[in-house]
Amino acid sequence: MKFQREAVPEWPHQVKALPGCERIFSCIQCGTCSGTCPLSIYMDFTPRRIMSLLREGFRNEALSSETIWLCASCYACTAHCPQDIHITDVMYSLKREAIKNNLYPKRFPIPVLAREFYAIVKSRGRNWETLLVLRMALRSNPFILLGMVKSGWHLLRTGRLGFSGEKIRNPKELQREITIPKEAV
Amino acid sequence: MPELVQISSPVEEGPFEPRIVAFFCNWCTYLAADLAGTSRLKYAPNIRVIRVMCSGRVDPQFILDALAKGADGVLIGGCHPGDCHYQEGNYKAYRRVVVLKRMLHDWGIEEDRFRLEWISAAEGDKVRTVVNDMVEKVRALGPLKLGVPQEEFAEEMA
Amino acid sequence: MSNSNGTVRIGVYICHCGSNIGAVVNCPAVAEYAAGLPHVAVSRDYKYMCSDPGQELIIQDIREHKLDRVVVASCSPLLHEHTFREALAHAGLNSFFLQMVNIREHDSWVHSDHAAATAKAQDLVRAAVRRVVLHKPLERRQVDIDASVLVVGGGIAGIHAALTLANAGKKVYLVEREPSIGGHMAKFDKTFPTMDCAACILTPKMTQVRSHKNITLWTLSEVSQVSGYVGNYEVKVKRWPRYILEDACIGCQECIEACVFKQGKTEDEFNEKLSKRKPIYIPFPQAVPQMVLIDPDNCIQFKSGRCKKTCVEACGERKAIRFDQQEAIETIKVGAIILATGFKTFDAKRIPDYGYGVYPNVYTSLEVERLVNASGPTAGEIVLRDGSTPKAVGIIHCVGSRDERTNRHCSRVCCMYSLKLAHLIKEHTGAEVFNFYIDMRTPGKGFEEFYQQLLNEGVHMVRGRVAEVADWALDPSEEGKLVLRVEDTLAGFARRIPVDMVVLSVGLEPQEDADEVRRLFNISCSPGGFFLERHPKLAPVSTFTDGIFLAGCCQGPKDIPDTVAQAGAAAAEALALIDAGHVEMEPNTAHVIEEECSGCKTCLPMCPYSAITFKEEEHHAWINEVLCKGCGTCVAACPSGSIVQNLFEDEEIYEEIKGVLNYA
Amino acid sequence: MSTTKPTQKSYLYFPGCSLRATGKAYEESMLELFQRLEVPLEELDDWNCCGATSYMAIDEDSAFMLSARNLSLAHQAGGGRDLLAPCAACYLVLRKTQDYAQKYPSIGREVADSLKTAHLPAMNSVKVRHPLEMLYNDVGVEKLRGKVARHWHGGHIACYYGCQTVRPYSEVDKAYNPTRMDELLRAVGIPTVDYSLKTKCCGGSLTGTIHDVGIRLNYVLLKEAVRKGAQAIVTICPLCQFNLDTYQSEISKQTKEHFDIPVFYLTQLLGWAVGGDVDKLGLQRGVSGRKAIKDWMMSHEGVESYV
Repeated sequence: MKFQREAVPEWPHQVKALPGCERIFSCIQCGTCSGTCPLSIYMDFTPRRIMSLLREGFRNEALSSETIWLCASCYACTAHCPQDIHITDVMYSLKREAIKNNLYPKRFPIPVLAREFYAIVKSRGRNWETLLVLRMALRSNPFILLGMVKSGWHLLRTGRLGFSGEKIRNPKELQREITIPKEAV
Repeated sequence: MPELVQISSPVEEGPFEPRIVAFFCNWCTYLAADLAGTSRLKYAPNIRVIRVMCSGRVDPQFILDALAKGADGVLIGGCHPGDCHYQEGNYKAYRRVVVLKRMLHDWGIEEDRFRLEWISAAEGDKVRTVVNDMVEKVRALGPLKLGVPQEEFAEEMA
Repeated sequence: MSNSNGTVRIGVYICHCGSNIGAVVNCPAVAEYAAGLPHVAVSRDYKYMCSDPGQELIIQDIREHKLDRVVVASCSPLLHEHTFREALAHAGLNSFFLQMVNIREHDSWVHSDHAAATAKAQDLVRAAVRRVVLHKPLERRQVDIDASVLVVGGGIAGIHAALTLANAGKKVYLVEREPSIGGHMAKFDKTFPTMDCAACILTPKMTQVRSHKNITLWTLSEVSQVSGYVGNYEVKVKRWPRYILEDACIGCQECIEACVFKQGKTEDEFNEKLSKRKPIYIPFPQAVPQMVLIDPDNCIQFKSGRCKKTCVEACGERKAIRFDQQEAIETIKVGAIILATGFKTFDAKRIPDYGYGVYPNVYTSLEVERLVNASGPTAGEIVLRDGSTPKAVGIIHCVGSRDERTNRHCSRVCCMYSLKLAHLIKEHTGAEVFNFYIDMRTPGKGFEEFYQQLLNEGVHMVRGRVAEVADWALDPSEEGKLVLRVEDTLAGFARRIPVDMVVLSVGLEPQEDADEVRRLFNISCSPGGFFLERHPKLAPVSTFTDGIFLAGCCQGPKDIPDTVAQAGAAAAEALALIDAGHVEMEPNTAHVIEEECSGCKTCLPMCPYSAITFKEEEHHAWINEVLCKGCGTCVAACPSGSIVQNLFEDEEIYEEIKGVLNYA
Repeated sequence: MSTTKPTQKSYLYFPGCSLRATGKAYEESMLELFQRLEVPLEELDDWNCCGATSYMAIDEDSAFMLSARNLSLAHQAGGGRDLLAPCAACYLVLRKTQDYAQKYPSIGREVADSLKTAHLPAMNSVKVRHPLEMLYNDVGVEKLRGKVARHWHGGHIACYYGCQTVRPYSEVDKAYNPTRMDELLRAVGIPTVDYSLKTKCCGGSLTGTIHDVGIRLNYVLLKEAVRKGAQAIVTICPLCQFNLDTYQSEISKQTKEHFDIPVFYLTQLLGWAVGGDVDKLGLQRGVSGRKAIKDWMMSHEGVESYV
């Protein structure tokens, strides 16, 4: 049983104000998103149910759902939604809010991946997949590495595992660029 | 009573509120404005609609007179080309507008202050967007300043 | 300035319209403000001006306060101008001494800032007060009405409207584009929810049309030109050749037998291209007129000129076949026109996810209507393209409805006809039938009961919009099937459902040429593209062009009961109009002040109705007020300002301009 | 300013991080192909990460600014040249950035400010292009057909377009039933099968994060390709290629079904067909279907270089 006091009525309106989320209230709950989503069968809430939670203001439930992390941003739902709701962009917004509020399910390393990726790019200007995989594995579940040994070996053999990561000339300047405006704004 | 007079002309004090005089044709744009109403679309209250049977009825003098007598902008709304209830009144309106635009330009009146829009009876939403857009543009321009005192301009125009 | 001796006395009335206006506009304040305006003798605000007591109020004031002008600030003049004009007339005042102010649609409903809305109302009222002072007494001109009616479109709507009028003794012209009347209804097998056979209830009406002495039926015909005005429309109708002499053909169809084509080679339009027909054919067994026609694109005689003409032999003495028949134009005069041009079904190819045109066993609902129809291509057997009977069938609702990318509207009939097809398919094949719906809409009489019946027949109802119809299999049970991927939104998980046949419940759309037709008859369209009614509630079959009425799906999606009801209503409206014998024209025509006319002839080319002529001897222009439709374009063009449009005189409009701007 | 020859349009090239690691073969084969087609290509100097999917998940604004920097550099590089982005993620993010900056003034302003602080010019209207769409529109099916130098005696191919390259900020091909890869391959004599999963998602980075789910998605894609009679798959996205290629042995173990088919980049097949140097097409980097690759493409030349 859900009590109305558990809902955050203003939340959907805050989300609606975000870029790409304008049409969330137009959802007619037809389920096309869930039907077209290759991952919905692995989700605890189908995308359609997330839209419903969102609209009804059940913030906690939506943000702590596994769904938003299972979303691989393939944009199938967005392309097929009869109400032209940009569901993928909504999922992004929820991911960001979840990370900000530390609400994501701990057993999912995606936020870790995202953060590691963020860190690497911030310091180097470019991603370094090898480093990313290692750091992510170490921070989430080192055993992933074992599972990866075989493919890792393949990659090594075929020269697809870069050991000298790439950099841009002046990462500092890039950091300034991507941090200053947010202070300015 | 006096405080009523105040409301009746909000432009006197406070921040600048543009005054737009609109001429809507009876068959398309006036209906569209009605539709906007029945659909409860909200738009800027700065517009005053004068109903004419056809945009072709709008005499260029009306527009100049409105500008001379204190309007900050004038909007004409007619049926889409080919949709005129009187077959081609909107074309006639268009031709006059082209000429008038040049005149206004010579008078130093910004072109955003005068607009001709085709709005069909189905386009209630377009009424909202057009009015809001025009009000914002005119607001940005500020009150209409004529090269000559309004009275004189009025003389010229009359 | 005053029309009569002495000064003008104006009564101003501000309507609250319940809370519609009153909740936003401060009506008492506006009334109080108006009271202070020049010439205003009485100024009141009242809950409902359009109510009897409201009108009575005006009538009383006119008498007691000797008012000779009235301003009513309420809803759009298009709604109640007539009402208040009547009130003035009732009080013995010329009804054109009225000016209305639209403070509902143009004010209280579109603004939320109360102060600004009230200020706007005051500006508009001020303008009206200043304008009405200049109003002149005017008389409506009466013109006679031609007592005949044109009905465009021979579907069930047009048929019912035509018969209703004809039975009332009126002359009716029924124009149909196809070779037979009957429209979409003639293609259906059963009709929901009663399941009575469409043909059984439709064909009697079709034959009545054919035999009715008051109805002239023109099939293979199209309206090509409309001129004139209410009560006096002149219409040109283009009639394509049938290549058959209508009076000579007795519909024996021996010519079809005799045709050099031993069997059909051309896709049969009536059977949704599920069968083939010959170049000489009859659209369907119950066609009206019961008469063959030749399709020149496929007839050898037309293509090569070297056919044995076995059809002509078969026809023999009757000599009904005429290869030399030409296109003809008929010109008729009618007092009213009823548009019953119907709809077209959504083209399922526009939604690639459903594989229509890619997978042969994906059908549209209309195709299945033909399949289940006893007189259809399979004689009522529901079989797949390979002749086998489906064991599992999926019916997808809302195809081309409730979809931002195609049509936003709900097509209203799909839920019910999908249930009907589900029932028929189950009955004919015993297959497992799955209905995939977004919302089940069964609001009509007996509809919900029918839905209950279907539920109990064991038809699957899955609430979810199918995401895709595809041929990829994840396990042996899906091999060679069409797999529907859908979220079962009530169960809360995604499902894969393999079926043999998919039925796409396509929505209803405006006809391909709705836009040209709209222009031809000078009416408007609603946002969805269907024809626009004069008022959604109070004038649902009228248009903004007097004398032109709407019936059936051309105005919006409808089921058969609603269509027939609306057709009857349209007929009644047309009847009321022409039975009056004459119609009163609005007096807003233009006239030339001869002594002021400089004779420059600028106005002549302005008039699209050539109502303006130039009197050489007197050297001035002259306007024929019977032809003038009152657009005022010539007035705006006249350099010497010597043309005047009643109700829209220059001075009146100048006063209105000064009024809204509060210019001294 | 650049030296654009009126005869052959030249392009700027944005490799993106993947093409420098797991996607090396994509870059190698593309460069080789374009050289054969005489399409001038210049790498965007000092390009940075596009902002990509996972970055967006943390901080969209920064992601936009990362893209903006690249777009601005491209504008700076001059010549009004189009920017070629072979990686699906890069392509999408770069285009999304332009779309949002234009659709949402606030984002537009932020991006502009960030560029100012970095003393970079406004990003203006650099057109972001994808090799598939560029090959189809600018080079053209006919020119490719004319350039064919090798006769294909390999198997049928399933064209896998992936998700982000065709949706939703894309001009690469029709979002619902893309066909351009098929058309290009058929033009150079390589047969393709009708593959209804051509735009279904491969799970992207899920294979690394929620491994079992990612694996499952790729299993479905491989199974259907084989079922439709394909003996290889061709992709235009480094992540798709990586997932489909590297996990086949693992999938085989899990499902007891044997998968060992090559997963090519479009540029590898086209490059081979127009006579590209087999050593320069990164063919040896393929993990699965190595025997097929050898038999089909290396039996004549460069066999020795193949470990």
